[in-house]
Amino acid sequence: MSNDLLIYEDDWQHLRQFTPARIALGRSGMSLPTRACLEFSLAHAMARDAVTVPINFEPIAQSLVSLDEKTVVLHSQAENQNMYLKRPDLGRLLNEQAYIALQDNPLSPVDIVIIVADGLSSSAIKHHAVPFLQLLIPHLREKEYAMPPICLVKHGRVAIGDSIAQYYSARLCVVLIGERPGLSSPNSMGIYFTYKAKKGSTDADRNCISNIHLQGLSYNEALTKLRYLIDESEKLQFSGVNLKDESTNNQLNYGF
Amino acid sequence: MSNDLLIYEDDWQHLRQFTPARIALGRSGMSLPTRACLEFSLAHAMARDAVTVPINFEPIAQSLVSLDEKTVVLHSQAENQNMYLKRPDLGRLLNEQAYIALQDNPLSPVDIVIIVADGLSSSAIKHHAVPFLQLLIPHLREKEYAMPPICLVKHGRVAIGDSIAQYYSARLCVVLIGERPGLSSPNSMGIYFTYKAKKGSTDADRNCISNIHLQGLSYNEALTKLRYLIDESEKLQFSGVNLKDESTNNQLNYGF
Amino acid sequence: MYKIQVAHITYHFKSLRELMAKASPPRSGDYLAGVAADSHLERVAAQWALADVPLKRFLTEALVAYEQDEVTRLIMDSHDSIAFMPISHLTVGDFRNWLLSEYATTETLSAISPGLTPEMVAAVSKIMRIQDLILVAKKCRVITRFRGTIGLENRLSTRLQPNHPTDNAIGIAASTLDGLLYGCGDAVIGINPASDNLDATLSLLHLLSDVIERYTIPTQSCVLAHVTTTLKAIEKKAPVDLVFQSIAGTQKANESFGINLDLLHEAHIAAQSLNRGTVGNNCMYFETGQGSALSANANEGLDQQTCETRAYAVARKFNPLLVNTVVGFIGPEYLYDGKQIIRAGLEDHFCGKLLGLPMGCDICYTNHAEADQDDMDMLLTQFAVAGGTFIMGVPGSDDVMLNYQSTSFHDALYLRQLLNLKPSPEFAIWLENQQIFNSNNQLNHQKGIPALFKPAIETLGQLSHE
Amino acid sequence: MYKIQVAHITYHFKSLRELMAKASPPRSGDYLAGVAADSHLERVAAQWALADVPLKRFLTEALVAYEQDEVTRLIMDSHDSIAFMPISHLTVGDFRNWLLSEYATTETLSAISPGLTPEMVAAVSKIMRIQDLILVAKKCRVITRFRGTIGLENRLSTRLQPNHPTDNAIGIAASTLDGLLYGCGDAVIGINPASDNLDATLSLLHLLSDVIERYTIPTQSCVLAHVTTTLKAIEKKAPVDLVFQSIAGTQKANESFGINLDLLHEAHIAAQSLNRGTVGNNCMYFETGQGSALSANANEGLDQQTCETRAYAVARKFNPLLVNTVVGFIGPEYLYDGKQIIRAGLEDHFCGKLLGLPMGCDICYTNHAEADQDDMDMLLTQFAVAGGTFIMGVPGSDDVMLNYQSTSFHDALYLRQLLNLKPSPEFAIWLENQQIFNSNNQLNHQKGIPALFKPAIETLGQLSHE
Ligand code: B12
Ligand code: B12
Repeated sequence: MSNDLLIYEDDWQHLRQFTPARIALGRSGMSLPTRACLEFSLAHAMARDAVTVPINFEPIAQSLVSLDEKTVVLHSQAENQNMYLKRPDLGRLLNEQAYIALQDNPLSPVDIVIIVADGLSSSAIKHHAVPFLQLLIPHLREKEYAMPPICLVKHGRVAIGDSIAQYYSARLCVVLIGERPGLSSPNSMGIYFTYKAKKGSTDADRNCISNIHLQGLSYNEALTKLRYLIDESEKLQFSGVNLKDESTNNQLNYGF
Repeated sequence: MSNDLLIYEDDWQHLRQFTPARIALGRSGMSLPTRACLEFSLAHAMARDAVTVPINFEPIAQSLVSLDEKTVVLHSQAENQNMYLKRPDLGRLLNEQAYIALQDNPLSPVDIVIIVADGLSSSAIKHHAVPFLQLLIPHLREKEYAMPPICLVKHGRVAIGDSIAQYYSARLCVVLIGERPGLSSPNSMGIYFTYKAKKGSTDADRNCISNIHLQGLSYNEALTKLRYLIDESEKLQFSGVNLKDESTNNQLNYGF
Repeated sequence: MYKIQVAHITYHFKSLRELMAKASPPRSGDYLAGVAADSHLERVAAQWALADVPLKRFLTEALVAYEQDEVTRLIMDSHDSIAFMPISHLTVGDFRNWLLSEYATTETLSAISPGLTPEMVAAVSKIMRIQDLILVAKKCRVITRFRGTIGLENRLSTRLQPNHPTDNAIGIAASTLDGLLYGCGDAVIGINPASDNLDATLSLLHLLSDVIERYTIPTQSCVLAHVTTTLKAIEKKAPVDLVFQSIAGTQKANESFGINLDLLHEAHIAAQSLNRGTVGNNCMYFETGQGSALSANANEGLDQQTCETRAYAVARKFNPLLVNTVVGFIGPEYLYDGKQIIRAGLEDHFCGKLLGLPMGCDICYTNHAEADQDDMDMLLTQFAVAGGTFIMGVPGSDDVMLNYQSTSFHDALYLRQLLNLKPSPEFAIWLENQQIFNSNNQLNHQKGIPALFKPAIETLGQLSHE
Repeated sequence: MYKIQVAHITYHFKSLRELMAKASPPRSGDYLAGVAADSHLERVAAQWALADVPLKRFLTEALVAYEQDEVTRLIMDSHDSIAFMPISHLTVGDFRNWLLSEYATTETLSAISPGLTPEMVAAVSKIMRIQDLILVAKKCRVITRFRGTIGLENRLSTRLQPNHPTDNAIGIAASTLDGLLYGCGDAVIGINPASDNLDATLSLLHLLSDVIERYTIPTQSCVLAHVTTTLKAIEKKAPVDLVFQSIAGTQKANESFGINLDLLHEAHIAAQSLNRGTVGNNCMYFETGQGSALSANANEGLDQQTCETRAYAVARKFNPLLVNTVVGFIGPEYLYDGKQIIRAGLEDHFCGKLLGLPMGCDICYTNHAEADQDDMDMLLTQFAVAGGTFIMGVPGSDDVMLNYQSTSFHDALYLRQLLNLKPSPEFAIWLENQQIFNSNNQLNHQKGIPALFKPAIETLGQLSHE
């Protein structure tokens, strides 16, 4: 694609540095120029592949062991990726072996459960779960929260945390999950927090911290928000829509 | 659907007797009235089912035995209906067992082979193969044509006749096959005739007699055409595009 | 009990709810919910039976019990039996004929609209082909106003959607400028905030109102936070133009979204009291989408398209400026592939328009669905031909925060070029005045940045990336 | 050898033929032929590499050897290098940009057309989205004439296709009347004969010419027998308006159809010599369709869309009145589902139009394909918006002889209503004169049969079914 006379370039290219969004793409006629089209197709091909990469929990478990945290690997009732995509209901339920595995971990009173689930992006979890937990765990220890092994859940949906929290009668439930992969951010992690989660909890009962990745929310910012939500929920004794994140005060500064 | 004020009926309803085509359907606004739409959907649902009904060659074989004709059941390389639909190439080839089955029938010099294949409509074959062969066979006997057992081929395409004709070095090859099912004619049979068929014969080398069913070509008319093609090809020593069917002289009579 | 015989088989359907579900075109979400037809033949049988149901029946057989669901109560209690009169004698099958006939004009369609329940409309859509959905929707006209007039004939509006993964103001400003310079944003400039933080919401509201005022753009802003957050923002005197909320078609689903009708009512009153509109005061913006009720385990045995249509009953109560069906947003478990997405989009548009709503469509898909840009082009083209009210404008189709693909600024220009659809009249004049568009409804081919925007782009250029 | 690196993987493609095949959007026929890309990524890589290929390259690297294939020879020998000049410096990727730019107008597109080879056009289509295919095709204008003028702006013509399973004359007459009374038939009244019988062909030709003369219809007839049969009919002085033939994109495939270029040439000369046209003498009617070459084992390693486009080189040599891509006709082994059928139809239209052909589309599917009326509506609507030249008109969409579903008389009326597309001007006047259409391009709502047709319908009524 050598002939640039055919393209109107936009004169605000320098704004691209401020956002991962596909701005200032220019045009041929009124349409997307060939190069931008091809770049899009490439990103789409790669994002589609990203959905199907299976999670490998071993390195994550190892890293957590070196942080002195035990882990247990559990499976949802969605047996494979295809079933996972088509049957979200199964992704919310633990399978039988999972309950057996949980029984190996004696039931002592517990304050908080942490769940790490692949969700729709195993690579998000691969990249961001451990670094985030490295920051989070010291704070939980400081609070002397009793905590069972960290649950690593294959083919899990957000609501799978509810079963686990209920099993442990845990007060606080934190789910780290791979958000669906975007064209430009295939590795985005979300955190869903629920106070007194149990089967039947709805999304109205949770709070969400989203878009944790290198171009998104930093681990520290996510941590600040999560600590705020934990502390507030302990005070209010609920989470969800009526618990508002007032943790950080984003200073906005813009050109116009 | 009680309210007919909403529909423009066409005043030429009586023409429907002359054709199975969906004429004089009327309209609501400019569009197909609800009833005609629903009738279409029903026909489509049934035609889709027709494609997947598997052939049962047993009753056909029995009827042919009672006509004193031997039969042999062969399979193409398409192992199931789904593969048959997606891989026409396999539907044109006999599988290994088929060749073994053919060997059970000693190779004597042969004039004509008859193949009955399910094609895309097993019900076409179920309904029309035997009645047509009942008419055809006496004529072949009259001509004292040497003929191996009639081949009943599961998941066959037209060109599967070529392998069989070549195997027997037959001069004349007649394939009865289920044509794809239409909305209004789910049971239409076609006959493809090839002189000196062999692997690599093309459709230009064949002749076709199509639309044999109750509202289509009658068995007798089809027979007349086939006999014409056989006799002409014996004279010309070829079949195909350059052999024209001049058998019957359709008298046309129309209203305008 | 509904009964019909087709192809020598007698089919029974226990309830209108079951009949509706079985009559629905194939859709992964209905299989997931276990309510779909088992075979082509059963589906057709249900369609035949449904065609024979009198429209009146929908007023006596509620699909979700009146006592247990406030959406049902809303539908039944607000039904306008006078408006219903002209079609009250028809069956569902007749109703399709009527809609396609010359009796159904823009005027008569508006007149009967309050007499229609969502279920009647969903029912008739199930026996309509895509061409029927297009043809009838095109006859409908729904006009709403805030700072511009949305929904006029041969117009197509766009929502400018400048999302950013950290709600970064400069990033959002950059995408907003890009969109404006491509002629987008007359439906709304609407940001989905990544966080639910009130301060962040306030800042974004100020950013957008600054832009709109500075450049005197005849459009409105919206920050798509939860309605409770927006209510807090209004308390804090933030410049709220439109109140946004995701809504669904059952009480239970709405509860899982943390809302109910009272809350929406409160928000509507609050927003109206700000009186920020100039040419009108439609000040709600709702989003819907097939599958959201089921995803909250709250579909009440309904098929997803009927659920969706019931959400429109919620919407129409609050005279929204915009209703947006975000059709392929959730994923393949509800709409499996391009074909299901496209049909759903056109159904939603048809149903919403019949019910009197200013329907836009977020023509979109996720990376786990069986869909691609070709599918989007198909829906885009057909949606526009059907007279769709507005579409999204996302830079390069790629929403870098919500992680899905929607329509782009270029896609809107494609439609303007192909079908000569203009933005709202107020915005069209503004675009011409700023020399962004020429008088032919096309982007100006001049090089360089329109004068008005030069300072902003330069200022932004001087900022370094934080 | 073509090479490209994407996502840190280097892909190699042995030849332009392989590159084209791997760059093709997914299609069951290409998998069947073993030439399709193995993964999304390989397909995208091939598209990137293809975008970099200079258009000139197609003049030196033949996709099927010159020595062995007369279609290649036709393409190479008839290439017009003067017409090619304005775009000769472009790559395939640039060419897409050029087509979408303002340089590409109706006039320039016509001017470069003889400079384009089918492979250039196929190549660029492979990197175009559906919206691109629509937008560019709409700029093209190809006008042909026999007894009417086909292809003018904002016009849509129809082939009336009154087939019957036994070629029964009364049955065919009945369907023909039905079609005419619904305003169909200006492209051609064309019968596919169930038999290949010469007498039957002669009778059908007389039937149609009687109808056309009796009612002075500004249209032409065709009996779609094999070209050799039609040649015999011409020898016998039958009233042949258009010579029909199915054609394909390789010599070998054409041989399997029993034809070659000489035979077509002979037929063209014979038909022209009859001089039966009134406003022009375009007297060939060709049909094509992706998959036909492969189904004859004659695709020569090409992907099916490139094969298809090469068939257009055959067509354009003989200045046809009509070229019809029968897009979903054969079955799911070549175009698996609605999506593949729709994209193929729009590709064929785009490629044919760029090559200067009067492209119609038989928007159709078989009962063994994954498609239904919704898919047809989608293609129908988009084909019309793209400026398609003509569609089929089959009573109630159901061809009772060919056993497939095509578009109906009602479908054409849908488009006339939706987009106000008129038939050819000559035919439009005739329709108005006969009071079949009103002056708004719509069917007249009067009850009863137009006067001219009353006697025929009565006579037919008196005949009993033989
Ligand atoms: C898909 C989606 C939805 C879908 C959820 C249905 C479904 N089956 O997936 C729908 C359209 C219904 C939806 C609705 C809303 N969403 Co939402 N949603 C997303 C999205 C795009 C992807 C989520 C994902 O990938 N999850 C991972 C998969 C593996 O998990 P899952 O179990 O399949 O999905 C569950 C969660 O996603 C959850 N969920 C979805 N949205 C929200 C929002 C909140 C606050 C909570 C607690 C849970 C939740 O619902 C799903 C079913 O249980 C994210 C953005 C992102 N990049 O992640 C926004 C996002 C999470 N949603 C958001 C918001 C604000 C909402 C709404 C509150 C908007 C509104 N004003 O009504 C509503 C209501 C949510 C609720 N309380 O139920 C915000 C959250 C902001 C925040 N930090 O709190 C996000 C980050 C995007 C945004 N800015 O709009 N959403
Ligand atoms: C599909 C079809 C085609 C396809 C075939 C490709 C394919 N893979 O299927 C295409 C579009 C290429 C085609 C082309 C033609 N066809 Co055709 N075709 C049909 C159709 C609609 C269905 C056939 C079927 O169901 N076969 C059964 C399946 C199970 O068999 P198969 O092995 O998969 O298919 C093979 C045969 O169908 C064969 N075939 C298809 N058409 C013809 C025509 C002739 C004369 C011969 C010998 C073989 C042949 O080609 C296929 C591949 O080998 C029939 C109508 C009908 N109702 O049957 C007309 C039909 C058979 N074709 C017909 C004609 C005239 C033609 C053409 C000669 C038209 C022309 N003027 O060029 C061409 C060239 C045929 C050739 N010599 O190759 C006539 C035959 C009339 C007659 N009695 O001789 C029919 C009856 C319909 C019609 N009136 O147009 N055809």
